[in-house]
Amino acid sequence: MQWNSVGEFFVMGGYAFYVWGSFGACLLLMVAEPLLVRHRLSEVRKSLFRERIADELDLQQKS
Amino acid sequence: MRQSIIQWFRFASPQSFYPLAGRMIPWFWAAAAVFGIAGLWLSFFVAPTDAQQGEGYRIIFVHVPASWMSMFIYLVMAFWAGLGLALNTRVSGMMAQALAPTGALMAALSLWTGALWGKPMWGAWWVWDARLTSELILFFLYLGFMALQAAIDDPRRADKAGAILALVGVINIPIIYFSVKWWNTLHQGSTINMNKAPSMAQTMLWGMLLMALCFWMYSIAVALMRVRAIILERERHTEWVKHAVE
Amino acid sequence: MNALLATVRRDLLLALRRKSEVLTAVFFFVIVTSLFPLGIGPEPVLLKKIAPGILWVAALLATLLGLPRLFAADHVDGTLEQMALSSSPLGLLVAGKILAHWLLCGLPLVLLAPVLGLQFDLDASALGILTLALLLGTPLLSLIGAIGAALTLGVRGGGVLLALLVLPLYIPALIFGAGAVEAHIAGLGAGGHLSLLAAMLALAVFFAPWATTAALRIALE
Amino acid sequence: MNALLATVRRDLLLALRRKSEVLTAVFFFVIVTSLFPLGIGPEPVLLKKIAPGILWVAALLATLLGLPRLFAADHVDGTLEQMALSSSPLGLLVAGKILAHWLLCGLPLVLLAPVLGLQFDLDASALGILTLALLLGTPLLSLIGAIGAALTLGVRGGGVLLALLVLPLYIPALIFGAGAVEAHIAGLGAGGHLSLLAAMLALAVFFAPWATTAALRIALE
Amino acid sequence: MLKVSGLACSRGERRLFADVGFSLAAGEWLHVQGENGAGKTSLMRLLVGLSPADAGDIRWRDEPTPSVEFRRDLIYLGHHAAVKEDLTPLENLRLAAALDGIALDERASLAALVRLGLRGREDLPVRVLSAGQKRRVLLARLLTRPAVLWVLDEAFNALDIAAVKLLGELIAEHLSAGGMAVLTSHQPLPVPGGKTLVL
Amino acid sequence: MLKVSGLACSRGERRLFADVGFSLAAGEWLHVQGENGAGKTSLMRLLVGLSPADAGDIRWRDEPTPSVEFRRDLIYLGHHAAVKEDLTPLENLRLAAALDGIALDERASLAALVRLGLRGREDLPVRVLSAGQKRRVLLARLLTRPAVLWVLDEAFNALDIAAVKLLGELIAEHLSAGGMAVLTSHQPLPVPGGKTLVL
Ligand code: HEM
Ligand SMILES: Nc1ncnc2c1ncn2[C@@H]1O[C@H](COP(=O)(O)OP(=O)(O)OP(=O)(O)O)[C@@H](O)[C@H]1O
Ligand SMILES: Nc1ncnc2c1ncn2[C@@H]1O[C@H](COP(=O)(O)OP(=O)(O)OP(=O)(O)O)[C@@H](O)[C@H]1O
Ligand SMILES: [Mg+2]
Ligand SMILES: [Mg+2]
Repeated sequence: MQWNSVGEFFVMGGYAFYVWGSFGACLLLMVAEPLLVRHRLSEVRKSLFRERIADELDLQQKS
Repeated sequence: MRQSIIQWFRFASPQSFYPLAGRMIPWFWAAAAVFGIAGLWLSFFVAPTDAQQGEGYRIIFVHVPASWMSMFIYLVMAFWAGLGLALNTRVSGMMAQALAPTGALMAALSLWTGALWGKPMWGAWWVWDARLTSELILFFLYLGFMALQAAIDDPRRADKAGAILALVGVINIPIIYFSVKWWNTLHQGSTINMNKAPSMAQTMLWGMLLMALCFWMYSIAVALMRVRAIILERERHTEWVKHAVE
Repeated sequence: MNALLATVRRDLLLALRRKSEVLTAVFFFVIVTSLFPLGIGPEPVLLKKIAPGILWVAALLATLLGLPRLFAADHVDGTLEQMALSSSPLGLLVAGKILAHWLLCGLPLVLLAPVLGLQFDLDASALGILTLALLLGTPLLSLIGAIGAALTLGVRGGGVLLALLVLPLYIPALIFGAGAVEAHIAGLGAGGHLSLLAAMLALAVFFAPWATTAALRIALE
Repeated sequence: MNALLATVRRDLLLALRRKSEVLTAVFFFVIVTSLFPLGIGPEPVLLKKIAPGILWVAALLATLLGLPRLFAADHVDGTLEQMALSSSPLGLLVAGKILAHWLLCGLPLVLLAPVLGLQFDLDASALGILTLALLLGTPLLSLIGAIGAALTLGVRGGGVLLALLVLPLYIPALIFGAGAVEAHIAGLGAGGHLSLLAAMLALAVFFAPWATTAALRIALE
Repeated sequence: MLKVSGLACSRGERRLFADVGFSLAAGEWLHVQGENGAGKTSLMRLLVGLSPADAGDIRWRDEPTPSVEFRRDLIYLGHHAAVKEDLTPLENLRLAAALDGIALDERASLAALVRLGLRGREDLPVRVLSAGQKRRVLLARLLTRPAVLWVLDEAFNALDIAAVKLLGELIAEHLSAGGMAVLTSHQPLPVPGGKTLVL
Repeated sequence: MLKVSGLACSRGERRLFADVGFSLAAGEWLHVQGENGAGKTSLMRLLVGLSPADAGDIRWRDEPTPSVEFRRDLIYLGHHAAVKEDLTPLENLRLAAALDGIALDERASLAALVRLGLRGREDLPVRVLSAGQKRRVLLARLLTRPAVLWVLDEAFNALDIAAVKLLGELIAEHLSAGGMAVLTSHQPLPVPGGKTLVL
């Protein structure tokens, strides 16, 4: 272990901006992407669900 | 033999693939998390400070995996696209479409982390080096693929057109890589040379490998999630989809 | 005024519908600026020197590329006829279309230019001048381009003819625009160049929509 | 083979009928190459250095400008359907169209390049290499471009999307093409670059018409 | 209210027609007839002011045309589809209304589309519609935009039997509400009465 | 000679038709009917091989289509004009023939144009012709290119009464010479006999 304190860890030997900029961007995008995909998935599911209800209502009306 | 392979792909219908993907996703997420935690531990707490680059070199632990994945995903995408074109299987096109954004993301990360690395090491955000340039072009190829698919609204046509583009691109990637390499090294040596990775400590290598595995698992998981969404969107009027969703 | 906004909204909607369209003008700009280093070679000093010229020429070409479609689609499918017959004055509708063109093809370039400037290693103040010059210059390009687009409308295969007509008119914008950045880098101050650009823009805002409308009426006859 | 020639003849006739079209690709080339000295400033040494790159980028953009029209007109008015139903194989007709495109948009650039090179103070042997490189490179540009044009065919507003698809694929041609001249000027000999260009051309002659035909069939579905 | 006199038109060196005159009052309509190439379309374009006449006089409510007032009272539907293929029928209608400076609510535009038999196609891009459906989208403007004078060039083209009947009814309604119409068609028109002009 | 069975087609999520079958022998013709959007145009495009069918089988002289032979025997004229607006009718005809690999002399092409009533318009660019005249230029191909199977989608559109009669005669001649035809139209067709297919 080469860090003597938490502060030193965050300073990254003077390269904080570059190192945290890289890791931060990776973390941000790699968290955002699955969330966006999940949102897309749930949107489809919701609209499918709406459709099914509409179908059922149609059937009820007919009968 | 050939016949049976074709049969196998026919079986890989969206209907059977959808639940299968659903069952696999958690496992890939778990693997990504395990590899990621281990990799991060190695890269921040075990790997020693580099003699030349100080702590700045730690960017390598995300930069290299992102670069590798960006190139690898393109190959996989082109493979699926070609398969779809040749055998007319529906899932293949969807897989290709699902992979593209993740590939583009990896290319973008590679460019971003590379730029953040270049500034302290070379003193410039960007130089016109062979590797950098071909990665940039790869990024453009991804964007072109996605833009083309988005611009065609009949999914079957979009798949086929995208497949042709992906295949043309895959022929071109080696050509691009070598042309840029040549271009760069042939005449007056460029002012800055990408110094080969410093003699890598064993721990660094392990850290990089673990992170690469993490990125790999992540890519598979996200692509599978996206392909599920695409399946539902495209097959929304079939009976099985209506029953698949509660 | 309402009609102008309606036109802008309509054109933006149409562009969004063709999803890729909004982003691709921008990507064209990015790709063209990246082509030059590839053609010229990777020397940083050389690249820095020619950066303002290249960025301006690329902006100009990116604008140009969107121009043929400015009126063509509306002309072919008869919408332009309907606009000419609309109870709102044609001039307003045309102004709306030009504004929409700038929002789609000009503004993104302005926003992107600083990032691309980094590729060529320009410093912060030079990037500022570059952005300002483009902010004044790109509406000018859209306004002048609209006249050319309207003039070449009836003409088949007008895309290239359009370039021929419009490019010479773009030259002053190019010279003052790129000149502003170069003057700044050379330590001469960019004020003069920028105010000339602004003056040309003011002139064009007045006359270009009018000339465009006249040209369109001729094309419809 | 007859069908190929008939297609070439037909496309040339159509281009001639739109008179302006033949000359304007050339004028575009001329104007773009002349814009750079205006944007960059008149230093002869600098200009000479960037000349091959600029000429190549200009040639590339001039080719690109003509691409959207390669199949679009035939698609809109239904001629492409008729071609697909013709008893001659579609691949031949497509090859004919690509050839015609090169004759109209590529060949004139090759012929003109030496003259424009003079503007930049290139010497005779460099001009020779430039012309040779363009002679090998422009058909390559037409062939690759045709794939892009076919892929973006069904797609509205495809002009810019086309640029996005095609420009990255053009980069090897650009690098070797401009590189040949630069290597020659640097005294390194252009042979390697030129033979690579020729190899790529051979590859493209085989595969591009085939890919284009496949893309067209998809667009027609 | 519409008064045309002495109208002449030539194309190239060919004189298409000369000294054409007619007038329309509220509730009247004119059937312009003539074989292919007789000049029907050319006449209509003169009438609405899209191209200039060689000679003649067109007056709307005793004022010379083209005037803003005339444009406000006019709908012209030509050979062209004049619908955006990338947009849905609903969006097409709304945007056309916006250009005319008319506020058009969802309900009214939907009602117009349904009346024209486009139920279920409101949200498809026009590009994928059939030839007849495209024409119907165009015709829906007749319902969403109030106008006194309808100038319809071969509006019955590509329509099926039901749609032809429907359009006939629409025109009849329009006329009985005091409107006017100028129509061309090679088929007999399902609208009673009407003046005839043979070119 | 033309044998179609089990043809199915869907667009988007809409099934347009399924299990369509018919057969045509020499001298027979088929009238495809259906309201706007029923799928007539889609059927024709499947038939000639421009788009793939969901299911079904199309055979020409007992061979599966599309084949080069089938294409050689086929003329398909669709909604599109498929004429170059910048060229004259004469040039259009000649170039179309060249693409088909047919030698066409001046005399034959002029004769075809004259028969279709385009006398005096041979040397104008198609752009300036009237809507009906443009269609006639397209139809002239029926005379200059020998083919067994005519597939004509709404070929009677935009034509005046004389031209409708003429086209009817042309088709009748073609049939009596052993040809076949598949036609769509919303109007009654001036061709005697014929099978009917309602979508
Ligand atoms: C925007 C800038 C950059 C881009 C686009 C980029 C791109 C790439 C790519 C595509 C790879 C994978 C290549 C391969 O495995 O063959 C890679 C690997 C690598 N990059 Fe970068 N890079 C950039 C900047 C940098 C910088 C500034 C450094 C260090 C000073 C660097 C160091 C490395 C190292 C050490 C590897 C691993 C090499 C190997 O394992 O073969 N990169 N980069
Ligand atoms: N430059 C020209 N030289 C000679 N004749 C021309 C020229 N331009 C147009 N014409 C003729 O003018 C006429 C234009 O007719 P128009 O389009 O008004 O006919 P139409 O009555 O609407 O016919 P359709 O029933 O076919 O729609 C055509 O006969 C055309 O041939
Ligand atoms: N993506 C889609 N989703 C739903 N429906 C579609 C889609 N694409 C096309 N359609 C429908 O398919 C049909 C295509 O019809 P087609 O053009 O074959 O009709 P047609 O019988 O030729 O009609 P017309 O008489 O108007 O020419 C139309 O009803 C259209 O609305
Ligand atoms: Mg007409
Ligand atoms: Mg139809």
